[in-house]
Amino acid sequence: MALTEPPKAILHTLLKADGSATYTAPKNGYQVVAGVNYPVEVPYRSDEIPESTFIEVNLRPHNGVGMVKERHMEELVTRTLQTIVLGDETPRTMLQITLQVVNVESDESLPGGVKGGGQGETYLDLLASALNAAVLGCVDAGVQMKAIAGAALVGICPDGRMVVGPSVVQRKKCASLHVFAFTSDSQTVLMESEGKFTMDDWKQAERAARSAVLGSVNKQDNGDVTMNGTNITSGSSGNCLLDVIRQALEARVIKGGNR
Amino acid sequence: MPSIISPLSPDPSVPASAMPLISPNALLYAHLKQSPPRRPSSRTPSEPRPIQLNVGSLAHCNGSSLVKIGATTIVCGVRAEILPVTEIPSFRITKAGASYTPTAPVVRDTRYQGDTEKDNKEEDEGEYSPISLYNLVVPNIELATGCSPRHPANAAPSTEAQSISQRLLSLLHTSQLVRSSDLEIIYTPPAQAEDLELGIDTDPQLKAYWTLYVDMMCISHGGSVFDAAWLALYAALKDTIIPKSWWDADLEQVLCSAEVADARKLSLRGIPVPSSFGVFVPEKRVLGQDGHQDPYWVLMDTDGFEEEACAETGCITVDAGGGKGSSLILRIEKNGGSNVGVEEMVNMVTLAERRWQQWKTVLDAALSNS
Amino acid sequence: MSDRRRLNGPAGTTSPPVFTPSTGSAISPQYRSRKPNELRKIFLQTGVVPSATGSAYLELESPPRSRSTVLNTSSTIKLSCSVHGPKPLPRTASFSPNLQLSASVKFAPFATRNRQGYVRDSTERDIGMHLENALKGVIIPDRWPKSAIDIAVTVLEGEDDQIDGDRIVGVGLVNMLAGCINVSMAALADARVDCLDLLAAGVGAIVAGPEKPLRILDPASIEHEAILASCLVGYLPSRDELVEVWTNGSSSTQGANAGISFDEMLDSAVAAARGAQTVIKEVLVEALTKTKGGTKKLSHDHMNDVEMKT
Amino acid sequence: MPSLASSLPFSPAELAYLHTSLASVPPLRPDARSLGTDFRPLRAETGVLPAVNGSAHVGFSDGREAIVGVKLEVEKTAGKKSVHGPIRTEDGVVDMDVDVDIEDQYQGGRHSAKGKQEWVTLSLTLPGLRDDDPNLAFLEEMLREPLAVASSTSTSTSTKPSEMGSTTSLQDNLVINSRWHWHIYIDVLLISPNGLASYPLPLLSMATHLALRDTRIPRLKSEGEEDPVADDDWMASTYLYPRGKASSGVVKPPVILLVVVVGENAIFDPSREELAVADGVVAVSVAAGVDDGDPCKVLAVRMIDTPARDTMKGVPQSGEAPEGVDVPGVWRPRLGGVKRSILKAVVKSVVVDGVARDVISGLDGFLNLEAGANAGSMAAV
Amino acid sequence: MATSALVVPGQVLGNLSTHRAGPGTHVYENNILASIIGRSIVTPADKGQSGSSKAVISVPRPGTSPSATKTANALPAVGSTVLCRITRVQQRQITASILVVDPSPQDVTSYTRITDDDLQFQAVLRREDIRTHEKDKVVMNDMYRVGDIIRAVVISLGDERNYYISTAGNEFGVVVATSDAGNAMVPASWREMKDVVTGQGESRKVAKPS
Repeated sequence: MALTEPPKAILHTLLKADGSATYTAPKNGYQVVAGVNYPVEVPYRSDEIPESTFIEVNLRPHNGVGMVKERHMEELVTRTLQTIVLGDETPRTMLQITLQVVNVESDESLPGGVKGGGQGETYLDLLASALNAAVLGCVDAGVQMKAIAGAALVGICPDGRMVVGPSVVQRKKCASLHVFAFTSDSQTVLMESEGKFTMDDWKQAERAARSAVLGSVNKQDNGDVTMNGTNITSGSSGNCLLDVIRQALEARVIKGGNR
Repeated sequence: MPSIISPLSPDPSVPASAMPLISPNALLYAHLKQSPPRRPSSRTPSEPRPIQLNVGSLAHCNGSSLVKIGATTIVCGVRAEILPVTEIPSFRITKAGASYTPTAPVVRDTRYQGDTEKDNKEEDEGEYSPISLYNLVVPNIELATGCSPRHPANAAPSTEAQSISQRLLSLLHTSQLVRSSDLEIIYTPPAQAEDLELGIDTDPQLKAYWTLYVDMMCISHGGSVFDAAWLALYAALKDTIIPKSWWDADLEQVLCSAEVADARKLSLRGIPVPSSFGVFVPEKRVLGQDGHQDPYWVLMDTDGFEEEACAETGCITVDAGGGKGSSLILRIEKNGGSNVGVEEMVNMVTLAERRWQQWKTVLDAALSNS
Repeated sequence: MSDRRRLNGPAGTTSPPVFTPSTGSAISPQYRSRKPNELRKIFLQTGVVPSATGSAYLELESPPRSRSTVLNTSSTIKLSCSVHGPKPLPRTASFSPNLQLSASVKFAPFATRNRQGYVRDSTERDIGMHLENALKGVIIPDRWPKSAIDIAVTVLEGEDDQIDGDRIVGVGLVNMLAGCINVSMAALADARVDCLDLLAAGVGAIVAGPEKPLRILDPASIEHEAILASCLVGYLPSRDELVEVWTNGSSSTQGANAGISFDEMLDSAVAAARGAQTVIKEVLVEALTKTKGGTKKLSHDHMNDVEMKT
Repeated sequence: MPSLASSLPFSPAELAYLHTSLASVPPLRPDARSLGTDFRPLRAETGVLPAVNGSAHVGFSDGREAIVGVKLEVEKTAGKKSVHGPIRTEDGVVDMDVDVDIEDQYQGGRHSAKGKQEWVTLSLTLPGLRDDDPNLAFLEEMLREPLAVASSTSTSTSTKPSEMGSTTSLQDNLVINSRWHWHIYIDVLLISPNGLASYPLPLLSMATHLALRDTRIPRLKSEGEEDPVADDDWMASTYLYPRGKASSGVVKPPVILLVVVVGENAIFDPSREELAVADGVVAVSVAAGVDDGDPCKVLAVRMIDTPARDTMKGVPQSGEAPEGVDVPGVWRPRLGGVKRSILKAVVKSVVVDGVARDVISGLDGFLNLEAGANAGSMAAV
Repeated sequence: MATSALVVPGQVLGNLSTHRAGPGTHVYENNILASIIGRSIVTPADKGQSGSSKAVISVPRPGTSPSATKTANALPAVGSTVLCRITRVQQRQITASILVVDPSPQDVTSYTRITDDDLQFQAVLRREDIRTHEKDKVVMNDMYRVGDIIRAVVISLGDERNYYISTAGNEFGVVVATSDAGNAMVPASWREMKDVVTGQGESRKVAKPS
């Protein structure tokens, strides 16, 4: 099921950071700005890893200061990056990623005065955008990675319909929410599902997420993709996540020069 | 521990006993390489540890439990406190018969037809369950009790403690374990005649909520702490008694009766049971000598040592009690590696269901004799 | 109370339930069924935290109360202790040829009738200092130079204390400290830390007896109307030395009038300490015989289970 | 108080010399004080702070000083009926802590005249030390404890609310009526060159003692169960601890004495050198007997960690002696505690030998029992 | 005293006049008292020792052979051999974390002991303590690399953070190493180790396999 509206990604939106990016989820959901500093001196001697890079992720929510939920999301983003970042290339250094949520689709249907994003709300919706923003930031900062990762949020409605990138109101009505992250060589690096679902629901959600991130399944056998933006084979006219990342890269490298 | 000649250095002056310190990865690989694969703790990769459960052993709690899974010991206590509705900022009680309806348009399911029918009907919490909106159930795990060398006593909560607390909270909300109807304190004003003319309504009003503080102290950290914490939380909530309470109009205060006979238990929805797993990938330097092709093993219910050696970890929470044939899955988490895909997940769900049966027997035994 | 690193309760403040005096079973204050010099039954077990160097779990049981009311009063005490060491010194420590001991006590949130917060308050720090003082008196510090040892005691269930209000004061706190000292000593013995002796703590108290004040051992604050004076000692039996003394409540001197003198109260506390020590010694020796040749440290599959007596 | 970074650690040779001289009978004290029970001169004055109910400023000869301020505030007693927390009328501060008293059956009506320990708040500040430092908590607890103890063993509770009966503790005298009570705040400020390493307990307790003796309670114009209304005529206020003409029939706040045990000797008012070699350090809180003849009463005793445990070992000239054999004159860090018999002797010497009575009567000198000038230096007792 | 009675700290085991105090005991008023729980062992004094001919009473710790003087998780003492993992190589010194003290084939360490670097004792190997000859012409990177396991001897208790170790002598040096290619390495000569898979040599100060 093709993605209705592709997410937007812009590289190098901050000047001072080594690398930066802004990621906007589809249906103007979360907008996350990532600032990446790499390679940097490790502040505390105890955090230093002798043979590898120490990855530190700071997530700032749109309202207030990071609570337990944000700490858990930072942990998930860090562990996912550890699988794709080649840490041994720059031992005893630090990759510092700061993610700031700048825009949230406000949920008017909440009872009056109760702000969204409270402690009791799910964290899966922000997790997908945060991960994508972090990967984009690393790409812009030239972090040495063995593959690019992308994440997609899928909601299953009570009637079984799959919604990729559900909006706030749709999310409230979903029976279960799923986040899947895939590397460009189509391995799954992150699975986070919550709600009530059976095994085949889950498999369907995984397929939907895979096509949202990697485009349609029949990629050219040698794995590379034609760079002309219109990927006929995928038939999804370039609105899968990897294509969006590729277009952002083109914008940054070819047209933008070193802005 | 079977004495093995370390594959690394034939130098006898490096005794095999030093192997676990020099390279835990190599030791685990040396054990798993044997056929049939065994772990240093002499379990098969898919064999979970036995669970021990004591219920109701703490005096100052509404409900308590002690869970021991292998080397992991967790004591959980549930305290019920009263949250008057006036304390909730921006809370508006509507007149409707439903126990509460914040102004949200969502109408909760009809509540007060006969009670019997309610018990088995799996009624839903609706989008705005007050439990998640007003944080009425507060799980917290404390790891800074000197439970392992890596968690010094009296330190601020570590990232692991916060992650486990957040995962417990998410599972609590998505499984809708606690019914919000159990936590409401309703006041029905006596329907004397003069009230009707003065227009004082005699519909039931919600005056206060019960708030459940679920505190878990990790006495010993032996791996798969999330599983033990959730099972302790579940057993403690199962053991919790809520005293009979009513709104005293002239005192403007909720009063409770101290009689255990009047008190009531919580009716929990379903029995979610998590089972964690780790994916062990031997380091390249260890593999180099054997050229072994199958690079990874999935280890169920990892203990402290294995959890340290597995970068990729995950957890599946199932509830096989639904009786609707294939069991219901409540939560799947996997991060830190790219070895486990959809196919492995399928047989892991069957292992999770076996763990569910194991927990069911332990729970019934503990509840029956407590 | 928004603690950023823990999940917080509802925005408003919640308060513990207020119970009405239930008509039927007004609990008559339970009087002491034990003889004046009889201690509460001690249940002790070592090796409850395998990854620690040494650990112990102690339970002071009181006669089972009828659980007819939700608000039951109990004078059982449940403590768990873990010893981690010898560890490298923290960066800020100055050079010392001796073992640096640091002890701390933490109440579980569900340990007392009024829910305790997670942040350590002054009562816990005060008992921590007492415990540290007692344990520094028993270890031989120069055996392990340039290293630190951490002792963490968690109070799972505290004794119900007569004096209401949120602070535990009075005899409940003193019994808690005695339990902490005994469980820490058992954990130190399990950790094979060099000690001078098997330190034991005992509590003696003066209670308002029928006609004249009465001397009792191991007082449970629930079982007495008014406790006039209490005395806790940390005692080294083989050296007849005191490493810790904490008395409060006025005791007159040398029996000037009918009151009981300080020395008699001290002796009753020492008698209580001796009684506790014999029980702890039995349990430690029996734990040793159960694991022949003391290889208990290594066998990890069989875990001596911890059952908590209700 | 563990030995915080005392300015200059003593060498094993100095420690050995100090220990042998102090352990000899009679003890040879480094500052040539003749008896073990001699005190160093101290200067003290009361009524130093303007906006408090009572205050005192005490300074020791080694440069350590303590200033104590005592303030009283009317507070609503959290009785059965109170619903939403006491409202403090005195200075208009609405204190919203929900203080719902649990009417426990098993309490019985026992605590009508008795005060609650929470009504006495004592806070100690030492510039440069975090306020959640365990040592501060230990000291605060040590200072507060004897105040909460009933000053005599007989159980009869006097009913006169604000007059210091002979059998009640501090908080029992704070009761105004069944709905109101005084809340007493004792704030102690310590100024000391080497922080807590010099065990400032006696200095702080004497300053608190004098401040409490100087505290005056405003006379209440309201009677019985009415809401308290205070008379703003300061001269009409009465003393918290009434000052009878003769010193008989008058109860005084407790004083804490620090006693150091070296060998068989008990040494009072220890200086830094004497503390460094102590086998044991004992803090004894004592209350003066009600009338003259009565001996003093022991209110609380606490053993404190001795700095002599964490010291370097001396090395004898003749090579390493086998373990356990004591080479005379060579310092060995202290092990174990204090012999039981010695501890009993220490407590007896504090109470029976009259050291406590001399100290308390010495402190009376600073209080202008009648009126007029207050500064007066106390001669060595 | 029965040779292997179960003892508790503070229990009198013997008198200084007849025995000598061994590990696990302490002396008080010329009695020998146990200082840990365990079984007290009386080992007759071997004549060769210059010391007095009295027997030695000791209470061994679990997991160690009775005669061994060291304890299970003992502290490095001056002169004890240690196995360390190298964490930092600098111009003038090498920082390592001590994993095992006095490794001997019989002692059994539990597999659950945690091996994080910041939980172990730290040791410093100064440049001039690396080898006995040509002390000043030492090239650090040819001697040790981060992640190697070395066997060394403790030469001093050092400052409050680090012990001082030395690898002067043939039996000390690298015991287990990983090549740049990530494979295990086998000692080829006293100055070189060879990659097991690629066979490519790397220079190290290799410990002589005993």
